[in-house]
Amino acid sequence: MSTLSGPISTAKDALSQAVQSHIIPNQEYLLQGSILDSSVEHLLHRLKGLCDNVDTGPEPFHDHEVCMSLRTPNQMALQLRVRRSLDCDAPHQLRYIGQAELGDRSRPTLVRSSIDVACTSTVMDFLTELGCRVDFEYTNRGYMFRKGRMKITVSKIFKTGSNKPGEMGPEPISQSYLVELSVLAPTGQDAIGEEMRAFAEQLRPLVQLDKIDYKRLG
Amino acid sequence: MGVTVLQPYSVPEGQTGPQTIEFLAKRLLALGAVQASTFIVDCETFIPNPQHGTPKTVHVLHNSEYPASTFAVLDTGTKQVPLVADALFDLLMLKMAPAHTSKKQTKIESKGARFEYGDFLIKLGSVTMAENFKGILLEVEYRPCVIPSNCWELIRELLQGFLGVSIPATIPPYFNTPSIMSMNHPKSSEIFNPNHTKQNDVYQPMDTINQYLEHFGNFRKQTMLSGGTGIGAPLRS
Amino acid sequence: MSREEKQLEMLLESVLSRLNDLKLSIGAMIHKLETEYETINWPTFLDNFALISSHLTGLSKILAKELGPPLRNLTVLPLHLSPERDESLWQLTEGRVPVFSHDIVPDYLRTKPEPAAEQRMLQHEQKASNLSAEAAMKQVTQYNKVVSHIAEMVSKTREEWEIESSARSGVQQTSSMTDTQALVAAVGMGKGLKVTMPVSVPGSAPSGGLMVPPTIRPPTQMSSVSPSGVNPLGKAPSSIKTNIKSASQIHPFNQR
Amino acid sequence: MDSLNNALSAIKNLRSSVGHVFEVLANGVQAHHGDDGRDSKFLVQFQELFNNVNLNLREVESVINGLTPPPAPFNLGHTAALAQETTDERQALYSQLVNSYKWVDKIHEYSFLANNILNCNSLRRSYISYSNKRGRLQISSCNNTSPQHVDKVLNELSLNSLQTNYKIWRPFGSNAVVIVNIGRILKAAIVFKGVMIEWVTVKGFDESLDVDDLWTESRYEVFRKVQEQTHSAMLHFFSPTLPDLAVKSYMTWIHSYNKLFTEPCRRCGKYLYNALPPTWRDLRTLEPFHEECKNC
Repeated sequence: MSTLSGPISTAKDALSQAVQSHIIPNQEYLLQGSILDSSVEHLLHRLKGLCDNVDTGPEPFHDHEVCMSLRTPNQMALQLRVRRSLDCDAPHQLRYIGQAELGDRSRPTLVRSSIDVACTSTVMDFLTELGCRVDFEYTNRGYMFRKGRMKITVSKIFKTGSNKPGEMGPEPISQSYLVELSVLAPTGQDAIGEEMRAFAEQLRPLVQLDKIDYKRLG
Repeated sequence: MGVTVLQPYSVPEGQTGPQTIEFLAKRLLALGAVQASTFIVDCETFIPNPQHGTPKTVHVLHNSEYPASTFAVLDTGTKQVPLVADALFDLLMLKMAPAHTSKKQTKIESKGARFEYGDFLIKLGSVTMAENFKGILLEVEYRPCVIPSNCWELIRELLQGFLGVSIPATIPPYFNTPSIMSMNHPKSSEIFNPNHTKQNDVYQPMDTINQYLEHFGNFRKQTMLSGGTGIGAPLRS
Repeated sequence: MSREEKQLEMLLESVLSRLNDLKLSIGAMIHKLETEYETINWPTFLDNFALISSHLTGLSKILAKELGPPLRNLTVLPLHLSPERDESLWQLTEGRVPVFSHDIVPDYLRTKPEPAAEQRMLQHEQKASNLSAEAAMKQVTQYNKVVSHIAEMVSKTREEWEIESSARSGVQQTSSMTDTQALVAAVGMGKGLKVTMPVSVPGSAPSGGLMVPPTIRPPTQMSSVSPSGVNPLGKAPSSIKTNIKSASQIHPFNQR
Repeated sequence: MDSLNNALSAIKNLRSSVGHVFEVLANGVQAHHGDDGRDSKFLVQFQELFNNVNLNLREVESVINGLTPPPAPFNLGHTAALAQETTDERQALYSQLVNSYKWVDKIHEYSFLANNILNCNSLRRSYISYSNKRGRLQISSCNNTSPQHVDKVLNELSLNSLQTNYKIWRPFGSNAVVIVNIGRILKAAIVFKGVMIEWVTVKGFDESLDVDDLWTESRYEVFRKVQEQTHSAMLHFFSPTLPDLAVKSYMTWIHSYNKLFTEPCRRCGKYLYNALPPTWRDLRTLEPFHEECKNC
């Protein structure tokens, strides 16, 4: 019978093929910085002019992010992040972020491996049952801009779940907004780094977007 | 997205699986169905390394009907946690690999031809586990309808029509379990109804996956019980 | 080194081509003056001038930019001088320079200052020799005084400028490194976030689904046995549930 | 003006004298010239007259010389229009008149036929009766009603039903579009004009149906079929005299589709026929039938 003659390719095959042909965006190129609350308006204005969403204006977002880790004996803990939107209907995002590679001076951005997966809301339950434990969590509220492949977020980070329910509002981490410039790209597209550096240069006096070494912060 | 019902079909005595499938396909074509490509549903099971105590297996399934998705079910023994995610979830699963390993010989899949008959979608799947033929699993989807209990009669009539066997009038037991989704459903607390089972809920792609998982489980058990020889045994779960 | 040479070559080439253009246009003008002096009118004459001046500016532009190594750093050495007539030179210069002798080299290669400059030099030297030592000393001290005064003024303004600019940069301070580090550490590693959590996270918790303390549990339908704890965000939980539920049901992969 | 008058009278004199000359010439030699020498007498008379003509001509010439040419053309008033062409042949009016007469005749004929046919058929979308007696006073109720009235009718409907919910939109001015969800079975968009149903689109529960896109068909065969049936019912339930009742009974009828998948055909007792459930609902009893079964 003809119906069964051809091999039926499985999803797994398709995936491994995609991995081999480097079309899966699994590298995140990242620059980070911050801006004081007082001058965030300046930055937003500048971004409005620089970025693609001129006609629609910046996209506001309000997300809740939980960082969990899966600990196994004699191995490094696997960190997973779950992010969900608090202001609109969107699937939850499950995200794996690998070790950040700083690279030498010639490398314009931080590079880290990243797997971004949209999933249903059961993901928290799933991870908890799997043995993951919550490390920390926060909410961030701010604006997102796009410029080509680049994503620019300007957001305020808040602590969540303060123990006293009567407390007023969420407590911000600092008096600044976090500014992140990132691109999710397949492996081997390092050229994007230069593009990002050029863009960061345009924001220069307002925000210093830099590679920030996590190890030194610890 | 419509309602899907899975129906195992036992291979008659003295016939091989491919023969039976061909026979069924001919009947479908005679009925006026049109073949529209093929399908595959595969299931891989990850079990935790022994030192991790409690057995929590993770089943990862793919359905060619939803090519961009990966379905995962975490089985703790007492309850099942479903998860639907992007296909990239497979890569994430590899990252978790140290904690869970895949048992290759339990990889099971159902694949075959896919027929369209009016608004029905009929799939003739031959189930193989580690390349061994295990049985036949029919999938019937009625796409316009979203409530299982509404269209069970329709599907039953269709099944009886082309299988030529009588199908029990009651809806398959899967649909009588309390709906996992409905427990989380916001209205469940407002109009709490103990009889609110899956059959009265809006059908989800996850329900198809759960049914496959259930039937795959049966096939596996049967393999273990009969030592892999029980091909022709009736499979009424 | 070879790159520099190549640049020099290119520079010389372009200068040469400009010079040729210039020469041609001057030649054309002279020719016109000689042959058409009866019929030529002012506009065409001025056009010719404009042409020449444009060539000149082009040339000076090239020389000013000096794409390669600065030409002024290069020296031209007459390697071979002879009083005899040189046929090849005669041809090369279109019959203008028949010999490359000691007479003409100082003019052509500028080994000698211009006559006017020479004259002025002589004048100054004469003047200097005529001055008495005392007067010279006086003039020198006066000159020094003036120079130091000017230097003082310049340094003062510079200081002022620097103060001003630093003050301005202080006003424009828009980001702080410590805040950046705090934020990145918080987002990346949870620094400053873990503290607010109760010291729960039991190390060997059984699989009860209660690993996330209710208070920090996001207010979704995380688990069927979720106690209806304090909603940390003060939102109506049911509405959130509805939204998320319906979204995940109908368009599970609607990326935003 | 005087000189002009003089000139005119001089011209008249010249004319009459010339006329006299021709008259005499035409009469020829006559009796009163006598018998002898009449030729010469005639000649003398002619010469006399001719001199007269000459005199008059000279007079005319002198008078004309005395005339001053007018400074500008005379304003002739309406008389200028006299110069324009007025002949029928040049106006091409006739053929146009004939054509329009033919058309009027045809329209008359067709409308008469149409009227006859429509009178035989009770499915009238408009009720402008051809008979003049039930005049035009009644034309008010169904095409052209106030939005408040429509809202009221639809609100009554939504109060009456549990499983069906209604959403009213007015995307284009006053005419309403109602999106009806019937159970978890189907969605229908009903386009109203006043209280008259103009169009119905039926789609599945999981298909999107928004006001911007009312015209694409459902991707499922069964709902395309149902849409056909709703259209025929739309004609059936039309009643210009009681538009509210018509809409209500139509809604009741369409609501019976909440058991589209769960009721077998009343005639053959089966659920499926050609892979379709019974898509027809009887207009009065609301019983389900397959399309193929309803007429046997």
